[in-house]
Amino acid sequence: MSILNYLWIIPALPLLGSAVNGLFGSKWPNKIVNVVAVGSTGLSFLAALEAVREFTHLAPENIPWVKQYFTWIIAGDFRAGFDLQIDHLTVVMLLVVTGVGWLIHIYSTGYMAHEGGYYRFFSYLNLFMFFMLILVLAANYVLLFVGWEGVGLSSYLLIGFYFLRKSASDAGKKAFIVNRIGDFGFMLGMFLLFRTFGTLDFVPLFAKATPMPADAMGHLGMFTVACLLLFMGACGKSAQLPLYVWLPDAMEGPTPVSALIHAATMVTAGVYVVARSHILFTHAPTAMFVVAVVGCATAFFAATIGLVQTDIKRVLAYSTVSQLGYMFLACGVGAFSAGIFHLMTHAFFKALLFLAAGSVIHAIGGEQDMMRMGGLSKKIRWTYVTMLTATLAIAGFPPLAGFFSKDAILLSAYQSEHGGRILYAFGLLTALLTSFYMFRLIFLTFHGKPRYDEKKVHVHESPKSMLVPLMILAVLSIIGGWMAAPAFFGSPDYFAKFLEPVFAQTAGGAEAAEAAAQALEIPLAIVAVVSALLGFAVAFWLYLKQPGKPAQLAKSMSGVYNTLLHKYYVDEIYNAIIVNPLLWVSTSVLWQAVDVRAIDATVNGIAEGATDIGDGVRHTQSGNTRSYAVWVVIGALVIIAIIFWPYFRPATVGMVR
Amino acid sequence: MVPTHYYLILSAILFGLGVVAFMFRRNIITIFMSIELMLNAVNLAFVAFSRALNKLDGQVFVLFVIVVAAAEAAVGLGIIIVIARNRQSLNVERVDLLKL
Amino acid sequence: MIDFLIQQVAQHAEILITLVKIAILLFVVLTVNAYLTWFERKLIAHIQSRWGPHRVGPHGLLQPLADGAKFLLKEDPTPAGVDKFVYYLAPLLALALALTSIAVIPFGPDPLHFKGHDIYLGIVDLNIGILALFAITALGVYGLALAGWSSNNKYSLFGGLRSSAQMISYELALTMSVVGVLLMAGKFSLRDIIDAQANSHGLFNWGGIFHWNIFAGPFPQILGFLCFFIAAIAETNRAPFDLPEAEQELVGGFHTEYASFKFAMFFIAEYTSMITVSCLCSILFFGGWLSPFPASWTFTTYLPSLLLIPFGLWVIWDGMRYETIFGKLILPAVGVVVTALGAAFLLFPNVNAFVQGPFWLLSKICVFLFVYVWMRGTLPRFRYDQLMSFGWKLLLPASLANVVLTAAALLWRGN
Amino acid sequence: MNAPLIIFFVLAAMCVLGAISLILQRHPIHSALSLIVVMVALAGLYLLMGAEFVAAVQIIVYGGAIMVLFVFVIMLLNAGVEERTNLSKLAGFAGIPLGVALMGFLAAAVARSQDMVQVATQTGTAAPTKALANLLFQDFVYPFELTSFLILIAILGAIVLAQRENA
Repeated sequence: MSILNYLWIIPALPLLGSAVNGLFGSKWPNKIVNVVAVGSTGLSFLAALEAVREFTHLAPENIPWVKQYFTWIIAGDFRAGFDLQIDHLTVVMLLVVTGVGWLIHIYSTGYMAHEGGYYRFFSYLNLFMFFMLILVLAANYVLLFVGWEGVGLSSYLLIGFYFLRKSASDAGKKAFIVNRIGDFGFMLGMFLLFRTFGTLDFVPLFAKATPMPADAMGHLGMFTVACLLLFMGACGKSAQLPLYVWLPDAMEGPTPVSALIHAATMVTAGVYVVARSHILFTHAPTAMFVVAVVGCATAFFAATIGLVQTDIKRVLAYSTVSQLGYMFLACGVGAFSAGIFHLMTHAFFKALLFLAAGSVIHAIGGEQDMMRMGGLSKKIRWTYVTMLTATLAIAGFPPLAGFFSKDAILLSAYQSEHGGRILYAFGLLTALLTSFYMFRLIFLTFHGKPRYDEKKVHVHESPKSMLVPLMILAVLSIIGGWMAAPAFFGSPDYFAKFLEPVFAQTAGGAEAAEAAAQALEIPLAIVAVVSALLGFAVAFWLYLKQPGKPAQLAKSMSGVYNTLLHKYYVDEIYNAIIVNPLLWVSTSVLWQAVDVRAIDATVNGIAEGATDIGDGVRHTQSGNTRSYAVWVVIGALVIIAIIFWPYFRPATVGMVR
Repeated sequence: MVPTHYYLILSAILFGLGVVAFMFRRNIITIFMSIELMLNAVNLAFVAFSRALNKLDGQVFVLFVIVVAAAEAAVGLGIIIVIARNRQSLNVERVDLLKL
Repeated sequence: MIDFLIQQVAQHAEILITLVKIAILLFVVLTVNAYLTWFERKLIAHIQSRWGPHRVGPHGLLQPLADGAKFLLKEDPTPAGVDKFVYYLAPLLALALALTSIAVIPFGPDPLHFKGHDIYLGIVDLNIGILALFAITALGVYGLALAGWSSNNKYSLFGGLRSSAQMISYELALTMSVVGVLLMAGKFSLRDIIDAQANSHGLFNWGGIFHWNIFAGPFPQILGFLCFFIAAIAETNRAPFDLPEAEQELVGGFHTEYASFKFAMFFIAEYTSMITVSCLCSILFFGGWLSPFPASWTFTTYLPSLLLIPFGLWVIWDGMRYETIFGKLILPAVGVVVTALGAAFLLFPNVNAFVQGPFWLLSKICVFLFVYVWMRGTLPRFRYDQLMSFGWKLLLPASLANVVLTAAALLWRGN
Repeated sequence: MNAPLIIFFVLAAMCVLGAISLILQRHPIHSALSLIVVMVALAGLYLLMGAEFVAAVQIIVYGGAIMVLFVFVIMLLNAGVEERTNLSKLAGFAGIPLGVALMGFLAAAVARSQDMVQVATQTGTAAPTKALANLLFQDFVYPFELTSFLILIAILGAIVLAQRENA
């Protein structure tokens, strides 16, 4: 049996695990829950590997490989089936999701060991895996949307995992609502697509779309609108401006969740969708430009906020946002493969960062404020080493993963026609900032003298179950980028080559671009590295040489500092211009006026009317059989009169003889 | 040979009398009997038609009606016994718990 | 004038004949009833080692006449507060239905030829004979029930309740137990049922008795017969099922309040239905007028004479040495008549041939009547709950089983 | 005016009179008796129409079982003359006219639609019971079996209803 015919197994396994844990887990000891959760995800990882192995042996003509399992919705000429699709893009996502997901599951068994609702956590986590796999395997927008909403749901559940903490549940709600805004756009986009192409299955849709003429730049054609709408959804899911606000708060969830959902996989769904529908986007240069700008802006914006945050996880959150911005930048400038590449590498090192941060928090007993850490490098060496690796990777030091991916993005940004230089400049600046705040994090956390109460807090290295994933991820974030390494030595970028079947149409003569790139590759790389080093240097100077300096700086330019510290007051602004008016409208207008005065009044009115009518009519209900009989007879008379009407007309002859 | 519609008219009359009895009588048993009367009227119509159309189905239906009537009598009389036992009266006008 | 009458008669001969037949049958049945009471009393007396009636006439033979006179002449009080209409209706109903049921019974195979008319023994021969019979017996309940209810007496009421419940319960078993026979005959008409037995092939074709339904293949109706007979006894409210009129408990039950001739009506009705049941038993299960011997045994045709002549001679001899003068006169006379009858059969072969059927039928009927009385003489009465549980839990299932088995056997034999 | 017609009118008269007396009799027993008369007369009509089996069943089941049950219950409950309450004005006033109206409607409908039935009116051939049986046990066998279930259920229901709680 070829597993390609049974693709549904891959998502089904986590679903099964989720169901089993969710239903029976409460009675079971953690061990069994572990076995179920980790086992199911592990199995699905193996299944994914096998699927990929068989996929590589497929003949090019049956790629993308689509299996139709059953028709889910059918209405008129609209058909949404439970169809799973696997192509090169899917393969990458599949491996990232299952692999990283599995590692994080293992990590969680250690991290969550002492938490309540253990089974609940893993049930949710498996559920997330299921929906994420549906999302990446879906062969049409509808099923993809199912996964899309599903991951949203599980993310909501997991953010609010400590639902006793108000902040947590609020964060959950915030995430959910903000995502809804995006989903609104996404659905509109789907509708528009269906209206235009009459189908939502990827293969036929793109086949129809390819020959159509692209919209002109700056002109709102169908493609542009559809893409912008889809991108709106992507913004919601992938926390881009202006919908990024939920992601930092999402850090209320347990750290593995932040790692898996809010760094590695779910938040990249937006990127995935954009890449998946790249054909539409290439038909809409305007949309592409918007994507690029938004991505770039987000990257820079989030990075600046990340500079001053003191909560270790928030720093990582903002860095996630900015990295996602990078990916969108890549997609926006048409380098989808680069974007996906960065997605993958980012999945590795950002997951690693979060997990390591989790390990740190775990080590010093739940403290998240970097200002109360420091000098931990001796005590928790392995965590330190792995986290340092990840930092180097994200800061873009060669030859780690981040370097290659980020470099690819910057290169394509530089090459892109519309305002490429500016995008490049901001990207570079962001890279600098990135390396700065990452090293700031490292220094504040691991170096300098301890700023926590050493008598109270007893620092201890995390258990194996947490460290092993860290190491694996560390290795991955080192070697993860080497697939693209050959680009420097003139030979083609394997990753791009691998994804070429998908992005072939869009790569617009990738070879030519490659050739043009050869010249720029090296210098740009050097520039990037320099900027990274610069960031490192600044951080080193500020946080190791003169630890007092940052405070003075903060005082000296308190305006900027506070603005950054309060994240540009975005939440406040949103509250002021959206949330509060909305609340006011809903309470005083919708509730007081519409609901109470109009709707309730109508409903009650109807009810009272019914009562009054009943009062009138009930007198027929004398409870006396004989009167009932009379009513029956009257009815019978009427019916007979109607049926036999023709025979009662005097016209008809023939009397009783 | 008796024309079919004689039988039909007779059955109509019997049915009507049954209805009258149903509305006119107060004794619950008598009312029940009037129901039986109506059933019989219908049976007559059935047989008449079965003869008119030279099909036996009508008679089969009569048999079914009789069976149903028997079952109905069993249950109905059981109910009547219970009513009589609980309310010490067979007058339907005294059994009007359903009134407003 | 005379010829006009003759012409009228000639025109409506059929009706006339029927009327005459009815008259004769009525007379016969009533007489048989009367002497059945005498027979019963005598027999029970002897069972209980008493003499029984022997004052009125020789061997009390005139007792029935005396009783009849008594019934007619006694005062007939109507109790206070009875529902007059129903009170009078009930005995009429009982008697009428009982007598009607006899009308369906055929008493002989071949018709009497009289002035070009074929006169069959038996009043009507319905093609749904048995069904009609059941219909009539079904209505028979009302006589008792209404009598019990109308006579405004709690014992009578109990009697009525009991009889209606009992009759409904046993009617099922009665009807069911006959189905076997009907399946084998494939007809409702009693005549046809007897004919079917005449040429049915029995378990082994020796002839005669083995062709009767009770022994005939494919499935001998022994079970059916037992069910039928027991149910029939219950239907006729005879001992041991005579609860409606249980003297010891209900002082006569439904007819407590009835005196003189109305009481006599119930009485006659009861005995008439006994006769009917005996007829049915012998017709349905014992081959009606068929001889128990194979047709080859021609000498059996002389059996009637061989029975009658010695009996007549014995009566004469017995009369000779009877105490009273009256007896000395009347008994030999009767004996002579009987002997003469037997002799006549010997002398006129065609008469003999004609008599065979009725003879066998009557003799079978007599046997069953004897069994009736015998049971009454020997068996104690059921208790009411025993009656019900017996009827519902034993008799009905048994008769149903009989139906199923018979049907299966017929299917197996394949017709 | 041939014989069947005479018989018909006699029996019809019995039916109607019986039904009327069912209405007019004030004692349930008398009503029951009237109803029995109606049923017997109907059986006669069935015979007239050549449906002997139905006639027999009509008497055996209706006359011999159902009505006996009624009489039995009347005797059991010792139901007296019905009391003259008139709590339902509606029925009191509207009852008779409505019933008559219904009767008239039906009769008129049948009478005027006689052409509908008369076309089919042939000499009613006597219904051979065998044919009836074939019909009942072949074409209508499932309904037939269902009725047996119905009966069973009815028996259970009757028992449950009639037995006293403490018993």
